Amino acid sequence: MLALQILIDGFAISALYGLGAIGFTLMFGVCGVLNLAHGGIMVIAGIIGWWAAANYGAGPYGGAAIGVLAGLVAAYVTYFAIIRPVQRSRAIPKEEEEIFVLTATLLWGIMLQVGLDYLFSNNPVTMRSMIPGVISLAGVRTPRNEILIAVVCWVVIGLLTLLVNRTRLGKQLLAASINPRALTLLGFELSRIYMVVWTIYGLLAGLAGVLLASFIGVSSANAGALTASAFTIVILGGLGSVPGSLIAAYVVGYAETITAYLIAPTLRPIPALLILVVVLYLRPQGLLGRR
Amino acid sequence: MLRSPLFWLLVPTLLLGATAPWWLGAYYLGIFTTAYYFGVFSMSWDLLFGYAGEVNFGPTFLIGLGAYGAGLLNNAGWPIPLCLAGGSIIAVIGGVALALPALRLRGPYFGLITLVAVLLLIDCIVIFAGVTGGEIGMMVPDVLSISATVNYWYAFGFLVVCGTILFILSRSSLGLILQATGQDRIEAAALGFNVTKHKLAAFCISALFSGLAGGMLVFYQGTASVDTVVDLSITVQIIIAVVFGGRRTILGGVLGSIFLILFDELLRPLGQLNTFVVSGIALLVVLLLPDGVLGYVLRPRASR
Amino acid sequence: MSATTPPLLTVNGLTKRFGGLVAVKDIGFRIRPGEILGLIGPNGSGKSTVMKLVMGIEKPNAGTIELDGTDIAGWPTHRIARHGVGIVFQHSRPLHRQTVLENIKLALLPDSLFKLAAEPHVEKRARAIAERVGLADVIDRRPATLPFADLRRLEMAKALARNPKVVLVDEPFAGLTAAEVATFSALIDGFRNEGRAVLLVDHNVKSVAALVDRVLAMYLGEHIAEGSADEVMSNETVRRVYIGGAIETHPRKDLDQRGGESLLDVRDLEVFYGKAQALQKVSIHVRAGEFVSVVGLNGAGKTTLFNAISGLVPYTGEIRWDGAALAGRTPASIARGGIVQCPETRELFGTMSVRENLDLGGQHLPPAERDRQLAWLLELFPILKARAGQAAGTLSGGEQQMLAIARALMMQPRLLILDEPTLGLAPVILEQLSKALARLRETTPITVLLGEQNVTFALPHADRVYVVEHARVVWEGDPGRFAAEMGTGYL
Amino acid sequence: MRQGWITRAGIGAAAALSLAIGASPAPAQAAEKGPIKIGVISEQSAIVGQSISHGAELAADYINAHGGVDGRKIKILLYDDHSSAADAVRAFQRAAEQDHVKAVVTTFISEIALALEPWSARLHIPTITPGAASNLITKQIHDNYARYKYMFEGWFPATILAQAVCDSSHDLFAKDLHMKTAAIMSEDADWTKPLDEGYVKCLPKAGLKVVDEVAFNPDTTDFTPIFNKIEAKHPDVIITGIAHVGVQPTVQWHDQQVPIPFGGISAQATNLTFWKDTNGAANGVITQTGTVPGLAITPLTIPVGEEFVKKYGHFPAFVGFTAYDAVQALAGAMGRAHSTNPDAVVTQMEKTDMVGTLGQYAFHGRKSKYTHSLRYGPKWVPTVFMQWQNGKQVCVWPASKCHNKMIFPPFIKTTKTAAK
Repeated sequence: MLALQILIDGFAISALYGLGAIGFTLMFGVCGVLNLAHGGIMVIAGIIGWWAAANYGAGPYGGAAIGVLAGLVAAYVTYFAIIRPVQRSRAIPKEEEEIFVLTATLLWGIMLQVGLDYLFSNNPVTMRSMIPGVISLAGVRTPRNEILIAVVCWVVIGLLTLLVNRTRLGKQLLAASINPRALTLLGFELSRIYMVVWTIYGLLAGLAGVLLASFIGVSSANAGALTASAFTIVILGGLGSVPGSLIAAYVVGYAETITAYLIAPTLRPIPALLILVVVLYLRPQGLLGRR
Repeated sequence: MLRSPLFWLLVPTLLLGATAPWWLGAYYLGIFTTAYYFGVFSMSWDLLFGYAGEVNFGPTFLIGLGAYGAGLLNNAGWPIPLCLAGGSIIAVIGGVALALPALRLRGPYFGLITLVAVLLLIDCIVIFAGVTGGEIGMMVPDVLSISATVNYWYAFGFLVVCGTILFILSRSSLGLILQATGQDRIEAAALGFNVTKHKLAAFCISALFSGLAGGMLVFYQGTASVDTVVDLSITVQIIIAVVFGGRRTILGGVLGSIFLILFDELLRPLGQLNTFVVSGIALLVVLLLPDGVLGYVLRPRASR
Repeated sequence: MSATTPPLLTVNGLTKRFGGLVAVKDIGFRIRPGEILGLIGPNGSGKSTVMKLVMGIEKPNAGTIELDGTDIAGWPTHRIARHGVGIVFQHSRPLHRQTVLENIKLALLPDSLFKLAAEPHVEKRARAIAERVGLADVIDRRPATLPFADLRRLEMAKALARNPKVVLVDEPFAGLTAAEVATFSALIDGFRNEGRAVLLVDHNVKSVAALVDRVLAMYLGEHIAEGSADEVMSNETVRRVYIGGAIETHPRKDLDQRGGESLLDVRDLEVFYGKAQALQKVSIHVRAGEFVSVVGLNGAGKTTLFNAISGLVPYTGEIRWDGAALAGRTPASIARGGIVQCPETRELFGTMSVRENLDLGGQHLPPAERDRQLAWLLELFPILKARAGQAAGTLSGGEQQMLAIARALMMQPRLLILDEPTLGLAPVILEQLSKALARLRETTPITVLLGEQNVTFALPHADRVYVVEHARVVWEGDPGRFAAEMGTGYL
Repeated sequence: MRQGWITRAGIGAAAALSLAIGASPAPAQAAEKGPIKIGVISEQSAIVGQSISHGAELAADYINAHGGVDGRKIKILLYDDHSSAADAVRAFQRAAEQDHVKAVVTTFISEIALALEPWSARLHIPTITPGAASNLITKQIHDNYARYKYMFEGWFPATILAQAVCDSSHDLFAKDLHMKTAAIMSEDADWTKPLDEGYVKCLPKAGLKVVDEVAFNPDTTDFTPIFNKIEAKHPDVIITGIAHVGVQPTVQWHDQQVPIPFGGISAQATNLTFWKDTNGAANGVITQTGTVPGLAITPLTIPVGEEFVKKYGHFPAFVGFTAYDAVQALAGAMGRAHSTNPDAVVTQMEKTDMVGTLGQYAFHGRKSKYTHSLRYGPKWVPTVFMQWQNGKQVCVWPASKCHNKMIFPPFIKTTKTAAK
């Protein structure tokens, strides 16, 4: 019974972790960008979604749609106002581009967080469940909304997998992550591919933010923690590896849930961090990372 | 030396700093006092980042060890100087612990390990709240002084001493070798330098000064808390200070720290938006002057 | 320097594997004090790996490296350096904020944490070294302001600082002008008199022939010849590796009538990599339907020429395609415009399947057209059909090369640029590749620009030939005249 | 080229100089003229923080409209601490040393109150927190009175809060609903340690056996395991001690339909926006608070609440009232002392005994373990327990003030219906 409870409870939260992280890992894999404003973009989506639903009667679905759109806009702004200027700057040496992207997105993340504080206060908010109520799964009472969220996460992850593996566009993305130069030689504009990736990224981060707001609530104060969580999962799984990130999301999600159930809720985050340290010592490239 | 632009910048700045208590109010002295300790944090970080080439997301791991080490020893009845020494030793041990993954991991992977070190330290502090005071922090029985002026002198003196030592180190043989290892460890090894040994040394030096400054900050503020010495926001501030002021300049970090803290205060009338504006300015500097303010002023001319 | 002097460096049975690939197989050689050994081989032959093994940058799987009687195999690099091995890297990465003098002083510093300031004699010694390598005039300047040759001198100075018994030099003359080559040769020759053992690593015998006492040639990780420069140059295996066998040509009589308008016209092309000039006033043209070969040794500038045409490197001069200037267009748009490059590095999507690689090449075509093209290519390269589901990275070198060419052809290029297709391939594979090219030339109206070091491979298909040497075009003509005019001087 | 760097260096030095001059202090003002400045340090982005500033401003307006203090007006200066102790310390320094405030009202966060406590001692600034609940604040005043006497806690230490929860639980759960068992659910924080100890001691006395005690990491976002653990022990009621979290456990309690009433201390639930923040999941949640709209604890409660609504558009969080009272108490002490001398103000503050908005307002003395904290009890400040009922905060305890019945959402099984 307890095992079943752990299994069910960990599933949805891990799926949500995974959804939050795959956009981040896709972004790194294809564009080589580690976006430390990631949590800020998720929070924007959640808060705008809540705001539209609560104050303008957009309803749970309308609010969610507006939230996702807000995430997409935030991603575009991040790309055009922060990332592109760094990448195109002649004064920044190529080998130091990474630290500049990190610093600039760090600053941008702070600006997003403080701006949200200013406009919406840092109160945690939650979006209304899309479908309220609970059902009993083999004796474990589970909110329907939680099931919906897990399903949405997996459908989106599945769609992304299909997109990457089955479509022409997906092949281009995959190819760009393996060898961008070759793709250029085959006549594909990388700038267009990067735009596609930022679009996918914005939609994924927006959706993850909205689902997060609907499942456990978001606050601008969470922005840093959400970035750190995505960063952790993505590195644990191996930078740029989408399946790795999903596995890592489940490792972290279940490590936390099991700790909360079997050891103590106060120690919740620690085992996942220890797993991370051990994995990186033994496998510096992460679970499924390429060296 | 007389031909160095740095010299002509430093002399008036030092003069201004040394005479500050005669023309600045206690409040501004307080701001500068904090900024000076942050300046030492930033310089220590720059030694690792700008010279040894290691992106360390965990400076507050070292600072926090030094701060809490010193605070705990003070609560055990030790006098302040011994506490500072003890705290720094603990920080250096932490530095060695951070250096070990640094020798194995690259780029973001190493960065994450340092980040995790900070998160684990925070969790430990909260879990062992009985000893550390947990999230609300730990009071220390002794403080350096309760006079703003005296505290300013301590901080200024500390900054000048640390700044001098770190600056000399950065320009010394060690600094040269560190830069070589940071730039290309294979080439450095081919020149006969034991890369491991020098990286380890860089981590120890960085940890020593970070821990010492962390301890000083505790005895200035009278408390050690996660929020004031370990939190990731402090890491963010340190990184931004260094990139803003100019990486690989050591002294740029001090400039950046003073800018961040002073402007955050000067813009206090903007209320909540002060951090927004300061971050925005820093972002512009990062995008437009990638070498940082001091790096821009001191940049080598293409021809002479 | 009699032959009885005991060798300084003795290497025996050196072997290095990377995963399944044997990069160096049972290599052995000796260098006596005052002796200069040339280690040559085309790209991918394992010569650089040998150098790295000696320096300790890579650890050997087997074999011994004895320096003055001590086996240093597997030691950490800094210990090997302290023990008396110095290396001159091909690419210089000096400390940019320090002056030349400080860069040299760096190399003179003891490996100690506690010596904060250099001892006084260090300064004097650094100046002496600077004088010796010819940097005395620029001693207070920063590396960013130095010309390319001086940066190489600085690398030389750093290697000399520890007074090494053995000096390893990687591609000593790459990127240098003829005058600079002479001074560098004199410098390296000076090592001989100082009793140092020198290992020169280079692509070809010619560039080091004047300097070396002996040459060891490698190919695909194995020792293929050893002896004096002349002996190695005339060695049949070596000639086959570099030139191929006997030169054949197949002139196409009908081509001249079709000639006239240039499809591609390159005028006065100049390219710089930082300070190094990679192309100097290069002009070539290709007419529609022509097969043009650009031959030259590794490092001569062929790849740079192709990358400039493909828009991958900035250049001065003019490149016109079909009458319009290419400047300002993105590499992708140039590729879509019909100039498709199949680069020497092949640039496959290693973890994707053969079929996926081909499909990516054909994405710009309408589906029916794509299927037809694919069918034709699978017929041209039957092996790809058998390997369709396999990951590209797991193919053999020859198969990879065929896939790279096929992928480029999937784009239905008007001009196909083939850069070093023979790189690292066994002779049997070369024959298959050669046949495929012949069929391509005979059955399609395609225009081809081929860059090759292997003349025997390049000439049979060619309608016209350019020879590139040291960043310049030194010869132009039809292949029939090549053997007579360039044949002997080429290697 | 030499001129180049000299110019740049000159500009740099000039910039540094002008900065320094710009930063030079205003000439020290004549000490005892002009308005009396009181600093308010709180987080302006948080609703609770805003309530503190607004409550203080409201009190100052009232005092100024009624003649001020000894004829001098009160001026409130606001400082944002971004809920960070480091920021708060700098704001405190600015308030004391630059703006020369005579007293400070600050924060509901214990960590910040504790970080400011040594500074109030060092700079001799009477400082009062309208909401921080750590026992440590008063313990330090008690243990080292001479040094820390400038600090006041205008609210209750955690142990006293626990007592208030037990008092109400006895009436609400044990007596009215015949409940027998309770589970304690608290965030793992300094202020909850004495709270939990208090709960464990006093809940059995109130008739509720403690069957489980769950502490959780304050960064927790997923509460499913915690609720499931608690549910497995079958308690009749969950007694909470949460402030850092609030919205999230409430929403998850609702979404997962945890069939157990949820009450105790839930600081975020006292916010009026809580209903909207939780999309109504708050329905049925019970928490200790200062007052609720429409409840008259003293004759001041309703007028101040209404004035607040008129001026700021919404009803204040409880710290709005305690901040109002804190400024009133400070002004009263300054008036009685006829001075802003810190020691005199502290002496007079200790003698405060006034009708506040939430009850009779007075502090514990030096002898008490809870030196300088607010006196609790029916005679003093009683505290109120409220329940969210269909979007409204409804007072359910004490019976002497209100008579509303508790209403729970349908998924809750109170003992009567769930009796096996």
